[in-house]
Amino acid sequence: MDSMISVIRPDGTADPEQDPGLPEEDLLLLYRKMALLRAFDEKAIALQRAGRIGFFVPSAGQEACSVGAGHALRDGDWIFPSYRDHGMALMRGCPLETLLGQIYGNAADPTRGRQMPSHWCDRSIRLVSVSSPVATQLPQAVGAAYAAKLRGEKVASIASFGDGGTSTGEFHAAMNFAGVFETPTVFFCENNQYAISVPVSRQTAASSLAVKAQAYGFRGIRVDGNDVLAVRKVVGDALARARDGKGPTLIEALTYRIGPHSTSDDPTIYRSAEEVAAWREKDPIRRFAAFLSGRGLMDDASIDAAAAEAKEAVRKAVEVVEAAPPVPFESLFEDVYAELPWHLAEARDALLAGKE
Amino acid sequence: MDSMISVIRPDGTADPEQDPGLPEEDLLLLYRKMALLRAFDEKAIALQRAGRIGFFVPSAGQEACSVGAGHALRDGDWIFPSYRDHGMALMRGCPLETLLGQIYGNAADPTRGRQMPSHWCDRSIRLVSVSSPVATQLPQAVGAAYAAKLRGEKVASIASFGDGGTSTGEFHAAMNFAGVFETPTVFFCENNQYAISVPVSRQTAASSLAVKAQAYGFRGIRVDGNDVLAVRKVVGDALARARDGKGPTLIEALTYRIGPHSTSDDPTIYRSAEEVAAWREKDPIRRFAAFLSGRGLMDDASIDAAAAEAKEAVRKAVEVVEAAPPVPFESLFEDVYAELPWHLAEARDALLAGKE
Amino acid sequence: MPQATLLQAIHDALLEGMARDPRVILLGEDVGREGGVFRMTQGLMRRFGQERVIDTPLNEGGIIGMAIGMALNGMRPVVEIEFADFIYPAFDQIVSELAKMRYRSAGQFTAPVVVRTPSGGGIKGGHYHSQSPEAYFVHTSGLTVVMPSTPADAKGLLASAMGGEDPVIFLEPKALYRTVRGEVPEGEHRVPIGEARIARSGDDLTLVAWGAMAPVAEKAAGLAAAEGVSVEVIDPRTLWPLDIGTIVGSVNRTGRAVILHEAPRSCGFGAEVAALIQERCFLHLKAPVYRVAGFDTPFPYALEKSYLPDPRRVLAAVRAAMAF
Amino acid sequence: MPQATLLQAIHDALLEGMARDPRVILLGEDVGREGGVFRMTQGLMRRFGQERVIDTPLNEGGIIGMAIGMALNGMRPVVEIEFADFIYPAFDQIVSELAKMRYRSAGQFTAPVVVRTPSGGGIKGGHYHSQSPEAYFVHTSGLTVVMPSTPADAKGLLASAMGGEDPVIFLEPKALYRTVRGEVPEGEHRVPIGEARIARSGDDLTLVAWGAMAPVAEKAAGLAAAEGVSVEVIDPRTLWPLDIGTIVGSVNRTGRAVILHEAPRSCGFGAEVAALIQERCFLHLKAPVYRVAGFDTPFPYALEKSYLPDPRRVLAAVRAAMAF
Ligand SMILES: Cc1ncc(C[n+]2csc(CCOP(=O)(O)OP(=O)(O)O)c2C)c(N)n1
Ligand SMILES: Cc1ncc(C[n+]2csc(CCOP(=O)(O)OP(=O)(O)O)c2C)c(N)n1
Ligand SMILES: [Mg+2]
Ligand SMILES: [Mg+2]
Repeated sequence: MDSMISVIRPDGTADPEQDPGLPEEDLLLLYRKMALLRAFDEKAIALQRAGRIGFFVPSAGQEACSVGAGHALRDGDWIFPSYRDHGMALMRGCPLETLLGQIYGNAADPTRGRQMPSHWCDRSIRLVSVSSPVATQLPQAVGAAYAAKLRGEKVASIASFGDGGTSTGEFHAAMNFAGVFETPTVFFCENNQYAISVPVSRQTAASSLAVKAQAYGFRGIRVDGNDVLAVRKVVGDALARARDGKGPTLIEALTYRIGPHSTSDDPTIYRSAEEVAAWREKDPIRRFAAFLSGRGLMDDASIDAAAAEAKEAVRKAVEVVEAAPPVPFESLFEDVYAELPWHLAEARDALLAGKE
Repeated sequence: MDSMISVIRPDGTADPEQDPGLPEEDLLLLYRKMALLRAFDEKAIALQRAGRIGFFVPSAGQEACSVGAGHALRDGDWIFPSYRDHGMALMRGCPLETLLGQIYGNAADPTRGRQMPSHWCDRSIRLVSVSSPVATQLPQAVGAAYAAKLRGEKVASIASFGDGGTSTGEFHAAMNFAGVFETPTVFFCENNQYAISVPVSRQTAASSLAVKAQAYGFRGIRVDGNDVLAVRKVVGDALARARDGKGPTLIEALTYRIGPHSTSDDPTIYRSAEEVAAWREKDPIRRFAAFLSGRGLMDDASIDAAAAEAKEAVRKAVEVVEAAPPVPFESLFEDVYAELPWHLAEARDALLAGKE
Repeated sequence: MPQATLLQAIHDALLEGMARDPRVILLGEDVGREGGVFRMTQGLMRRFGQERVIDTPLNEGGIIGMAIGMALNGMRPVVEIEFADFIYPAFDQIVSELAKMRYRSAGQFTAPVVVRTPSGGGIKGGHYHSQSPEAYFVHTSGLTVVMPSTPADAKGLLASAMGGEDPVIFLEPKALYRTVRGEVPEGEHRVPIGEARIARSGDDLTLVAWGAMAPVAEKAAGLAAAEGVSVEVIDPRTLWPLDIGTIVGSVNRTGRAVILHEAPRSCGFGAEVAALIQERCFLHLKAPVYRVAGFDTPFPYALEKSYLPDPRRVLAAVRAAMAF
Repeated sequence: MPQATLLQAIHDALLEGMARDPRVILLGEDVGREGGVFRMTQGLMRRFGQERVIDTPLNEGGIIGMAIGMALNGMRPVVEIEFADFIYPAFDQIVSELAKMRYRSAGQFTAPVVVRTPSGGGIKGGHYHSQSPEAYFVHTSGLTVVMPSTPADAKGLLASAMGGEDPVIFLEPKALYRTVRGEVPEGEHRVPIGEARIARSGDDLTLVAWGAMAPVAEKAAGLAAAEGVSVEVIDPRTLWPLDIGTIVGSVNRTGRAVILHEAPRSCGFGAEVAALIQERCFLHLKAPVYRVAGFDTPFPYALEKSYLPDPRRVLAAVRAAMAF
């Protein structure tokens, strides 16, 4: 259980035993989405540095995880993401404007500026609202899966979270409930080696995170989280098993966050430059590019073109979103309840009166 | 890890491989304390049925667990018990009057009638105040052990809890912290097959409770919880390892609660008579009596004498405790803070004034 | 109309709700095979199956988290927390998730979960089987907090909660489970959320009390009547959002108010009611708004009777207000 | 006396406390290697070692539970909860264990744990990096709740908390961490728990505010002064047990009171303060006790500025009280 599944071998070819055998267009789609995600993150960080947005949680280095997992999802599946999984949203077709609107928190944000940047949601793809408290979404993913199972629907739920998330009470509750109720749930742990500054070696004394599944009576698998094909394969299999009534799976994807925890973080305090450099070598996008080149599906020119295209798409979306007005003031009081209760109506009216 | 350690074999002799090799006086002490515990429980239930106390949590059937574990403890060790571990208190020398005073909640109760029956404590033996919320004592046991380790003391802490307790967030937190900080903590899980009405098969899908230790990177052991020598051996070894700096252990003791969950419970709703009868056959006291008889240490007469002696000790203690007056009314407001704050002084004075 | 205890009324609301709406699911510790430690859900698992009446592992955060996920996916979960005292392990799921789901997603996701739990003292349960946590939930924006005190209200309010779109913390006064009886409409019966009940009319003083304190208030009103003081007793039934109109209307007429609750006094819900009354009825008040409440101590075992407000303590406050 | 920010003052109290008393241990997420997400504990791990400055796994219940166990066994743990918003997973340990340990054991076991946590808004942190949970803890019998607003008080109150025998919830107004500076006594400095600070003297109205709202109150008092209204500003510093004497003394003199806090208004600590004032100052009050507070919504991101009370909103309440 402490061994790790990979597809793309050091020489850039695929291990035929594990290769998910995706059609070419899907391979290219995976690449384009990873490039888009990287471009999105770079832009968002630049926007934050420029003071145009307040905060951001980047996923650079972990693109293979969210994009690979996102590709394995089907219509009807439920997504309970963490703040670092916008790749899943992109993969499932969430428009760039929705994500960008959220980080601007203006009228372009379908969630009306209610939450900090990186806390998006999209009902149309069943991607549930991201929450800051770590791992609270896990038992919810079990509940959504239970409901689907009860109605006889062949869908699954995926909950994603970090290595730090495995220490929470919610992880324990969710894994245990999923085991007991055999819900179609995939627990997708992106082990990026750190919970802010705390290394995974101080997070748990277990030999791996995947081994924790034994405590709940179901399968745990470790996968190379910088190998998009391996992630696609392992998550795809787990989802298929779930939809087929074969119960939950815990997947530990080994990866690394290349950048800071968030735009508020300074990782140089707790990580060495050598460590970061070593992981940069394993960059999931470059690694996949090498594979695609080897297969004759891409070359330097098309790689550059993909990057440029991604950049341009993000630039355009930023333009649209920046043009949106601020959220209307009255929205402050809405959506607390289904209907506006008297005390919030009073508060709103008093504030409006005071404003004049 | 799913196999189970026993000492007393079906033929009543001890397995020499596992026998803790206790001196005769200790063997007899174990027996007397188990008999005392049984007598105590029977009396307490009778008192509750008679309306002389309000509530009680019996441990009948599980005597080998708390008495065996209690015997393995040494001066200086910390005890974080559940409500079903008065056997540990008896074993460590807590007077019967303290336990009985607590269940009467009168002036004979050193804790001044503050808690429901079966929620005792005794500072002099480092037996921490029992709490109803399941498993909250577990991370506390880790903290106490950490403090001891920091000061270089060769003592350990033991936390006991039930099968249901393994599902709580506190179990997960405590096990994980103990693993990371390598604290001298023994997690002693009395798996009595039920959490009130919920069978352990619906509590977790894991193959055993002991296997859960793998999720935290340390040892998990299963022991026959109706075999006092096996419990003594396994807990003794785990405590010795802990005191020697070799880290925590999870022990799952397989046992059965013969009676109701508490005096408020009707177990016939959720358990079959056959199941109970089968476990009655494995009664830990009778089993140990057979062993002692085989060793020539007891016979029918001394077994009867031990039971009579235990009964008499309990009867005497009841007499003493029943004679105590109610707790003084003002004590209601004390011990909330180290010093009585103005608002509680005011409340007390107002109530006293209103009473006149 | 047939007579029922509070316990039967709640049981009936659950049974009828499940029969009416296949989306309703019950979950909690011991709710299935055993039918709950108070036997509230007795027979429901046999009738509706173990998929819809679920015995869960021992983890309240897991229970409420799972219920939220079910609700997101179209079900109507009704959770039982075995005692209100054991709701705290689920506090994060309630405060961070249940209460905020609608707001943070701007209505894209909602979690209409009903959390039922036996609350309050009166059964000699000590610290951990007696607490009244309503103030924590009133202070948590996004929650509806309900606490009935009569069988008919219990049935009708639970039906409304189960049929509503918002998460509801439904606190059940366990002391009244089997000690009050009353007429309960058969079949579908709803009491609207957010409307108080005038338990007794009066002219001299307004006494606001909920849960197991409502009958205590009525007894105190009886004692006061014997002294010539006419007390109006208001049971808010829905603690939040509060029916402030009914309370203000009453106090503006009587000029005096006493609030009564079991929970510790300081920062209890009584503080909010008192603050609202003095804000809105200032010129009508002939005396301060008094509070009679549990003491600011953990709930004691032996001295439970001294801890819990009784009619005589309430009467003392009524007298003080009248004499002010 | 040297000048320091609130952050430096708290850092100094921790450093000096650790140097003075080997029983003091710090624990929390990221407090060690990183020195905390706000850099509050920077350098302490290097100085005192990783046994006494402990980076914990991500589990707040575990952190506080472990701290309780340390305290039972003679240590003086000071916990950092990374943001007050993440204290809820530890709510059970706080409410069921920390607050009740002394009472339930009749003093045999005590848990003098200090729980420090950055609280309140002002950093554009949205729902989960902005909450002000003080009311939950004031309502929990057995806890002491402290919230300083000046560097000197922060240092002195934290020293008192660390040296005391009771568990303390120590809420730090993160908005003020680096934005207020003030003189802070060097070396051992204690401010007694339970004594309010009169931040500004005045005769016409008493304004009670704590944490990051204390400076807002002072600004509002300045605006009011320009209109000829003399406002006394009281910062309780210790929220519970409250220094009611100072507040009542002031209100009996001014006849008017406004309470100001960030937390949602309903069932907030302001309700308790208002209820106490009207109980004790009834005949002196010339106007209702008004409250200016956060709205009863989850804490918003984009509209944070509209959510948080500002001097103009406070001034409107002051005017209303004066005009009543
Ligand atoms: C319950 C809770 N405690 C603390 C935090 C503060 N915090 C935010 S992210 C984080 C680390 C999470 O690490 P991990 O789960 O590994 O996810 P990653 O950020 O590495 O993707 C912490 C401690 C939080 N958000 N929620
Ligand atoms: C947090 C919490 N939830 C629910 C309860 C109610 N309750 C009391 S005992 C119990 C079952 C405990 O089972 P187990 O841990 O197996 O211990 P046992 O009673 O069998 O010794 C439950 C659910 C509780 N005390 N605490
Ligand atoms: Mg991580
Ligand atoms: Mg059990």
